[in-house]
Amino acid sequence: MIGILKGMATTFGHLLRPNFNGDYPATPKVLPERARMSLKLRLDDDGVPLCKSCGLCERSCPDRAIHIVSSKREDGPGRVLERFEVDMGLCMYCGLCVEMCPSAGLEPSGDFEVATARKEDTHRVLWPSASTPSDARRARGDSDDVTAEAVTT
Amino acid sequence: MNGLLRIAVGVVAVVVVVMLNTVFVMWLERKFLGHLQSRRGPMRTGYHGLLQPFADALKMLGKEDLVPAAADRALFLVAPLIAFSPAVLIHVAMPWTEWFAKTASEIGLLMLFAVAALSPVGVVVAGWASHNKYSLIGGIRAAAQQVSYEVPLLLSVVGVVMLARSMRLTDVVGAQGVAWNIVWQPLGFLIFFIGMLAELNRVPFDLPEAESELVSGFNTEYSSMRFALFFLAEYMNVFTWSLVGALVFLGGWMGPVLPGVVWLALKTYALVLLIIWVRGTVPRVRVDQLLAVSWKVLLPASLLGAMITAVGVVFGPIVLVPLQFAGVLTLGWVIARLGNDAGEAARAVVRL
Amino acid sequence: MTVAYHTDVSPEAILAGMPSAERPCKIGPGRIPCAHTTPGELLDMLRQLRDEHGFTHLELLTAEEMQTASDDDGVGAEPGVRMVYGLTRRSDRRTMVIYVALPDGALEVPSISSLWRGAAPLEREVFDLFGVHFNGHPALTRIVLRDDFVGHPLRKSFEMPEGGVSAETVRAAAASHGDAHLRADGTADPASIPGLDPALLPCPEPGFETERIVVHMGPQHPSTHGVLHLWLVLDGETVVAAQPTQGYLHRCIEKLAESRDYRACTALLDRCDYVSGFHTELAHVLAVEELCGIESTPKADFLRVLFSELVRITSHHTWFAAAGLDTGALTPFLYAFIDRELILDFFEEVTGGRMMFNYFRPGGVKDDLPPGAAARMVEYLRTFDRAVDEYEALLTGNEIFRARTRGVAFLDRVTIADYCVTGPMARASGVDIDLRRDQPYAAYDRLPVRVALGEAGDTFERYLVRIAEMRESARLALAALEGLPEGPHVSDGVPRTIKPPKGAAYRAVESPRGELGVYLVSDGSAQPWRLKVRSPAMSNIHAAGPLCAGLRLADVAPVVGSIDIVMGEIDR
Amino acid sequence: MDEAILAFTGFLLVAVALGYILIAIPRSLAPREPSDAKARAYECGEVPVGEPWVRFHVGYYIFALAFVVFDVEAVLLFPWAVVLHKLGLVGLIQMGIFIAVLLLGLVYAWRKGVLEWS
Repeated sequence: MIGILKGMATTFGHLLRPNFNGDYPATPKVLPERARMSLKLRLDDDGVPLCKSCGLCERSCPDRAIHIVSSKREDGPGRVLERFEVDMGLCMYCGLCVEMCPSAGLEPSGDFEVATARKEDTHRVLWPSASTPSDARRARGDSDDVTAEAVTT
Repeated sequence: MNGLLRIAVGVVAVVVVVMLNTVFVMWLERKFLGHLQSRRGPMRTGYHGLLQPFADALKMLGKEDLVPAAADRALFLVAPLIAFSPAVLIHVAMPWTEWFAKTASEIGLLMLFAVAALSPVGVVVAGWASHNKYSLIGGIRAAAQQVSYEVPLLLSVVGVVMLARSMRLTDVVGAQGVAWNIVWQPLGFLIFFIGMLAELNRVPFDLPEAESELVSGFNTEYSSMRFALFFLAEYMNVFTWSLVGALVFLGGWMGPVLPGVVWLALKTYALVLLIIWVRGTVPRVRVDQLLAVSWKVLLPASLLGAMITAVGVVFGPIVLVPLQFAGVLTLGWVIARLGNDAGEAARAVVRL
Repeated sequence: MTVAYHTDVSPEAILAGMPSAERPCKIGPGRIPCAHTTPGELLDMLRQLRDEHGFTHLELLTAEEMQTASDDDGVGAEPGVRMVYGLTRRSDRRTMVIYVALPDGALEVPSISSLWRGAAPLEREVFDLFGVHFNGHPALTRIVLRDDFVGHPLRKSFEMPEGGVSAETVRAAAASHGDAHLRADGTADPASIPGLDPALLPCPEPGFETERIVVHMGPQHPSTHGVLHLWLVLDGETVVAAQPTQGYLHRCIEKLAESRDYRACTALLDRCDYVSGFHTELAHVLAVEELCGIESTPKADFLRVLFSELVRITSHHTWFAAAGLDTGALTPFLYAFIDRELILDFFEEVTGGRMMFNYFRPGGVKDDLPPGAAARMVEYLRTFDRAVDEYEALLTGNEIFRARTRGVAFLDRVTIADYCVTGPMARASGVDIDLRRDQPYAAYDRLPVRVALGEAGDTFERYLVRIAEMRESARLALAALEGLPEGPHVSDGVPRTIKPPKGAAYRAVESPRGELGVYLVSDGSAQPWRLKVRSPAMSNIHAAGPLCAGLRLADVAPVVGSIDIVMGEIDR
Repeated sequence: MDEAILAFTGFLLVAVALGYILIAIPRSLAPREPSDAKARAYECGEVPVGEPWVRFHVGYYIFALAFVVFDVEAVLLFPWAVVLHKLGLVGLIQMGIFIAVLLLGLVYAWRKGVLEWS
């Protein structure tokens, strides 16, 4: 009986303490700097991606989620990035692509609310366009709607 | 004809009040349990989730009503009604029936137990009819639970009847003018509370639906409103039995300053919260332990408690209180010993 | 274990003195002695090693594809599979490996389940994935793949059907597969349970005897910790027999690893034991470092200990939460998860992931601690004991919890050796093994490791040992933080593409569930030739059969909970 | 008619009607898409093996017998309790003997090992 009473005193103690769980969708969650989330291409001041199309991220990705199309630069050595696609439905957020990139061309986008209602929405084209479903949501102003549609690019 | 109308209106009014209280108990359970666990509980539907039970009911209404192909169809369909109806019917024994029907509750207390004993039958029938092994075991456990707790629960209020010299709940409350029965009958109250938890299938005695063992026990196969009826019956019983506890042991509507109905509500919900609080704290007992505790500890203790009260009634209350309290302490000690002596006596200390 | 063994004889000398041991060699750059033998002599040799030389612990049982191209170590001229048996001597923690080469066309080897009952599921796994046949095995059926699966996927010659297996194919196969078991009334035939003694099944002849029923517990059950499946034979509420089956969470991690580079393997292995990812990562990284001859930095060593211990705490939080739920208490779950969340916040801040860390790297760790993190961790860990006190207030002294767990499901030392049980489960029965102390890795040799040791071996003792481990882990993590040396967090010169030289390595770490090892074979390319995870929980869970027999149905959940399993690690 | 019986009947009617109405509403609201999988008994997502309706071992058969004895006795105590103040010491002794006999029976059953779940 003593043990049960002791337990009841403990639960009563929690009753008096503030609640632990946050009010997530209403109060936005702030993630730490290193938190892994959906990807974004880093651009230089002219709006050109830092990506050199070397393909290291493509090869290091354990899930083969990244797909790069590039062409040979006509005015010199190197390649031009034509298309950078990532299938967030395959991505397992290991962060290896960001880590492996020799030119620091990838970074987390700050967007972790990637839930969509349709599977094809998980496929993102980071280049030539850079909009994500939550960008579109924010543009429309319906921030609470987690199942909002994605923007087709 | 006038009487008939009066009774009809009265019955409907009582059922409406009881249903509203049931819904409130459902919300309270989630909210209070949440806060005991440092959670918020329901927050989205209505103010602090007050409308959550209604939202759940609406959801249940839109669910497909499934019957397993191999089930005993007739019994399967009727079992929720067998469990639900007594939960409503039990209020015929409550004092408020006297407002609209004279001579209604002369054997109130006994009537109460008689009707309450019907509810588990629904659970047993549901368990058997489902043609599901988990349900079957759950149903069999429900029967085991009933045969173990019915007797101590009945005996725990015999003392109250002696003191009130009546089985009518109005008289029982009226007899608590000097001090509440919990003072005269602490042992009785303890046994009543434990027995009530078992009667209600509440933690730590939620064996028939023990989800960590039996998935969902007797109601595994139930869906839609049939499931909801079991659910409703459970919470309605929580409210009803807390009310009974408040009437029988906590002085009912007696109390200074505030109106009687407020006192009754306060006492009833104090017991409801206590039940939820216990649920938020303790694990579940095993079925053989349940039977052992009830037959080896609670039954002798409740018989003894009744005899102590009888002695008190015959020789005056001076002997009653100390003996009863001694009984409570002994019972607590025995329960504590049961936990610590289970298994082997050899106990190794964890060495580092 | 009262027999005293001669520990002065080294494994090398033992193997040299055994006529059946051919071509003694070393694996793991000179660390683990090994030898080859033939299928005919295997059983006698292992028995001799176990009974005469004290190699009582079957640490590893797996197979690898023969590297036909290799000729430098004289291995495998002809294509086939070779069996790998790793045995450990408890007294001095020395391990040896016995190889049995099986050429294609003769993939047969005697089953050693007569020596270790725990070998039976491991052999089923090898049969499933490599197609090796084990003579004398009690029930040689597939263990992770479906019974109607064609082929053995870990063979290099295995090819997936064009376009993989479509969902329709799977559904059709499952339907026809299910129908084979179905009787006229729509229920399945009890006799179709693989590996269950038919004598335990319901008695068919009429009489006054009560009948037994066969119940599935899991995979979709509120308390089987993921997707564990137990066959239960019940007589009333009494469990006559229990047999775990697995495979519902098989994600081909070992197969995938063979086509991913070594860094990506770390990310994959996070998903293996997803409750304590750092340990699988660490075992893999240690094995890679051993193969490549890379040293990690002192700072990385301390950070590895720090995170191994913190993740042990969170893993035990999960166990504690389940321990409450299994006995029917709701609140321990939520209290444990409060503290678990706080620690996961630290993980997220440092590694970027809450559960899938991908943090350890060959040569060190991915990132240094961010500024201020160490101070906040110290602050948290200093008050950690108070949180554990609260857990204990809920369960340790609770009369109902004690009645439910004390004296329930004793695990004796014979069963522990028989099923190769390790970790807290073994320690609760007084088997004093802990790799952190016995075979220190990372910085454990520089930190005061205290091993929580029980004696009684019942469910309650397993509970006490894990509670004590939580406190100890917090202490150890604090010590690692306070002793954190200055310097780089990763050593220089680790190539971007890791290509270890040809060879094999086996490294084990003490995970919250026991000895978690990674056996890594390199063929010199950028992808592992074979990556095998020695799963402690897989060995432990198969001891559930003897543990649960004779108990009540209600005991099964707490007892299985006290084994503390993670299905991701069992099925991989 | 006795008002007690009227009230009882009223409650019974309302109780059954309420339950029936609650069950009947989903018939018009809820979808109906029966399938074999839905109609199969739930056993953790696996095909059930064997029949649940067997000669099931019930571990508390003797308890149930003892229950009948003690339940009747408990009901007998109630009228006695109501009039105890009138019966006085004699009533106390009489009931004391009765309960002592019952307790003796309980002790006997206990010693015989009946009060163990088997």
